[in-house]
Amino acid sequence: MSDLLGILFVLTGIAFFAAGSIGVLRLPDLHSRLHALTKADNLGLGLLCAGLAIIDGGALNAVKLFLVWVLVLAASATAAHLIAQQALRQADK
Amino acid sequence: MNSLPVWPIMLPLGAALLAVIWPRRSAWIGIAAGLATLTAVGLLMAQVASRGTLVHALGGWEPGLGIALRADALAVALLLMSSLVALAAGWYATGYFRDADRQSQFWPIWLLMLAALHAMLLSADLFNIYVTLELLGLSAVALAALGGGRAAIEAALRYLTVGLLGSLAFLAGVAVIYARYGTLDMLTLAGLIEPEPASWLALALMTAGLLVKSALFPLHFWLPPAHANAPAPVSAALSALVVKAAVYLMMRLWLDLFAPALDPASAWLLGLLGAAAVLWGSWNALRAQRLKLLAAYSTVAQLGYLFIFFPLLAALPAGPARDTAFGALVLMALTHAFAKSALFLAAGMIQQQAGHDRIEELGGTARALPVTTFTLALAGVALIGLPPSGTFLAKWQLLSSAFALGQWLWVPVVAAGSLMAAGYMFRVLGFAFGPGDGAMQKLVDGREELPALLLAIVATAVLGLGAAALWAFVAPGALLMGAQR
Amino acid sequence: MLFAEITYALTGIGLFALGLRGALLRRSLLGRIIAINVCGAGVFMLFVAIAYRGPGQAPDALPHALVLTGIVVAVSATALALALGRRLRDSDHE
Amino acid sequence: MMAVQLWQLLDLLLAGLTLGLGWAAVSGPDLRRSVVFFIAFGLLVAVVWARLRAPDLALAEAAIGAGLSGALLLSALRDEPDAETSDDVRGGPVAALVSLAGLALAAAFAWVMIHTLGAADPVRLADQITAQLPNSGVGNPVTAVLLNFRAYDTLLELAVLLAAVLGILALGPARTPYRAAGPLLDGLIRWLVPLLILTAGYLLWAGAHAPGGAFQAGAMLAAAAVMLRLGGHTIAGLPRPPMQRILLTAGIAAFVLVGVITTGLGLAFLQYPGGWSGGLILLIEAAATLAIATTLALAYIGGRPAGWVSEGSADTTTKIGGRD
Repeated sequence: MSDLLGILFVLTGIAFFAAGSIGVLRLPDLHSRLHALTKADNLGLGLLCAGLAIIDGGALNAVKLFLVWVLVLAASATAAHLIAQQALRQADK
Repeated sequence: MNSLPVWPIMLPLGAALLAVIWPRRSAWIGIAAGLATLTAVGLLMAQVASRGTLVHALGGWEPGLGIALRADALAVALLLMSSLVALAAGWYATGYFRDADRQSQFWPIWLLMLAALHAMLLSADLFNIYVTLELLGLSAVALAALGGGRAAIEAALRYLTVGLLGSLAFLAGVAVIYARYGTLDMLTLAGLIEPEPASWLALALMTAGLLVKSALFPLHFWLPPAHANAPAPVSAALSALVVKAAVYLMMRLWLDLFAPALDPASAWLLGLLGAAAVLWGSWNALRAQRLKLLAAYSTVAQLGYLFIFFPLLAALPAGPARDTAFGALVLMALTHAFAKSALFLAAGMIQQQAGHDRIEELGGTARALPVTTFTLALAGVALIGLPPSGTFLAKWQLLSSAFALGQWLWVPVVAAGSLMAAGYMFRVLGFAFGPGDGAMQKLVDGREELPALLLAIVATAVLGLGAAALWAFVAPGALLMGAQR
Repeated sequence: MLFAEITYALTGIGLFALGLRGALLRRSLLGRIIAINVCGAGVFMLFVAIAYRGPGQAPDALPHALVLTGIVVAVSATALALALGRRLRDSDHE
Repeated sequence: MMAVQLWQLLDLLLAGLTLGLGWAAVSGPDLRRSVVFFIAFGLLVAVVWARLRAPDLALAEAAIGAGLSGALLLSALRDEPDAETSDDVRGGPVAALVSLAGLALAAAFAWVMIHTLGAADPVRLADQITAQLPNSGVGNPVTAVLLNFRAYDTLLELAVLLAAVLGILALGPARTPYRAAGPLLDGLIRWLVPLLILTAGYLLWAGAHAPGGAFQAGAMLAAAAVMLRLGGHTIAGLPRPPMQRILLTAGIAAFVLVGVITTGLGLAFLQYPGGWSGGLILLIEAAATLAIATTLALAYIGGRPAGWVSEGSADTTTKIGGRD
């Protein structure tokens, strides 16, 4: 039962990743691409980690997976911010 | 367990660390390490002469699981060559680099290069040889770049990228060997290798890598700029030692490890490329405008002779004739190492005193730098192959083997190469003895000319007159690992 | 013969040839360095594929150790090459 | 049966993606694209290592192959004014010839490997390693090979790192530092650096029995240095130059000292005396971690940091010797 739930989470996560990737390819400008990328990927990764934690069942690994998600969240938020800032700077020139 | 084979590697390696930590003492550390390494090599040589090949299983593990060092007569002869040349070139470097910073940058990398050379000569493990190839390659590139000028950096960069591709080809060959035979230990492999596609592919890949590293025509294109633009002591080591290390590995692979799996005729390919190298290198040396470029092209040519030995040795059956030819190959390699390092050091001396090394403006050199000019002449004797140099004996042996086997093709090549060598050396000497002031400064310290002179004397006289002893030492190892089957 | 072993061995060979071709055909230093790294990754993949012994078996650790060594050598060479390239560029601007 | 076929499908997908990204990274001519594709390629290769049950390599590849190489390439890209050079890739008959030769090589290579892997005994040295693992002092077979069975390879590998960084330091002073980070990046760095150091310590310790070890740990520390450098810290958190010199040599020094002592005891070079293996390996790994981290950090800085040359002589890059 919990396996099934986990797989469901993972599949939903993958769907978010796919949506994000399509967004990066199809959206017209940098800011909306960033938006698609960070939103979809963060949510997708969160679901993926949650799903894996459910399948694994162990508490320690769940903590590790949570940590992975938090770190990626922090890094991608900062990266998106830096890219957007740089783009604005270049637009000003 | 006899730990002697470890020291020729660990002494320069340990000294490199000290030279990093104490940059202001690096020259002293380097010279002391050179002397200590030479002593260790001498002791090792005595042991090998009296007790035969020494094997040291590192970590105490059985070779295969672990790595073995193996010191046989051939390896030890080349160790002696490299520690002597490195000591002389290092001694010369103490006067050559006037700037204390350059001095402290030079020594640690120089010592790492020496450790890499010795590790390669002693290694009996194919993957370990790959690591030593990379260590040798990166340290040689770092040294070649010390010249600092645009030409030197550009040449070093090409040297690096080409060398990396060569190492990767070698490594791919190692992967094939491991996939097929399940071991990397060369002594074990010597009993396993069969004539089959996997062996040929592995040999082809490793050969391709090593031909790049040993600059055999037409893969020599990176050598002349790299060797001609490096600082003189570095050029000496690159031309005398580093390319020779790759030739040494070719000998190990073609004449030893893979010999049972090969048709002797396949070595003709190497011989033909060698012959082309002799002609092409000599021709370009004749046309060179700069002394160091001449020396570099002469290296391309002289390496060619070594490869002409391959089809001869592959065709000769085991026995005294093959042993003699093998001894001649070693003698040729050793003589070239001493002669070419002497030539580069002398060229560096001229370049420092005159501010240039353009051959046509060398007039007056003989008056201002008589010892250096004499060194040039002695090195010339060895490079042309006049008696009593070792090259004379080696070429004599090469020709007589070619006659005996009916491989006539090599005879005109050797003759043409020797004539052209005479041409380019006499051209240099002609200008050096000619009139002109050459804008020479008076030499402050005459001792700076000594290292080059000593190297040239070894090339011309010592190796020629002592050839019999060398032959007796090396010949029993002519079959190398194969003999132990 | 395992499916995964042969699949990744062939992939490694493909990467080796791709990298070699790129290193010979690209003119820019950066492009050549990337190609050499891809070429190296191909050789490494050949080693790791050879080491694989199927889902139930522990893989052969020896090639893994060799590849770890190779990865470190590759990054050292990359760093040196890039530093040389930068020095070359600086000397052009001098 | 279904499951096996699914795995095979995934293998084909992964292999195809790797080849595709490799192609994208080498084909050019846009250098920026090449670098980005190369980093993605490195991460995918790490996935392949994980798939082939080589977690040690997956860690090392992600940290070094993709991470640090990527950081080096990206900072080299900063110096390229014209990253989109259209004549970067040679064309014409030469290109066709090279491509053809590459194809022929790959085909011959593939043919031989298919036959070899079909016929060869797949055991090779694996069983010997398993048999001797209890005597190696560690439980992770990769660490046993790297630090015990073939420790000499690792010693020379550290020498390769040292040679490369000495070559870089001889080329000139350090690259110009980055400007100080804004509040957001600075905040991230403040969080990440301690975490990276902690992870490095864990990987070093865990390497004895689980995936990890000196190289992965050293790469983590170097990653912390790269973060600091990106945040505007000029010398990337390194100590003063005399200490840098000692740290650079620490790994090799530990190896050589242990080796010299074991030969002094009448054992082979680097033959750890019984019972001491585990401790000596940890000692050597700790020294190697610091050395690797310092080396990679200095390589990233790209030249001599301020004060590298001792007082009394100006740090110049005069061309001595190469007067030509």
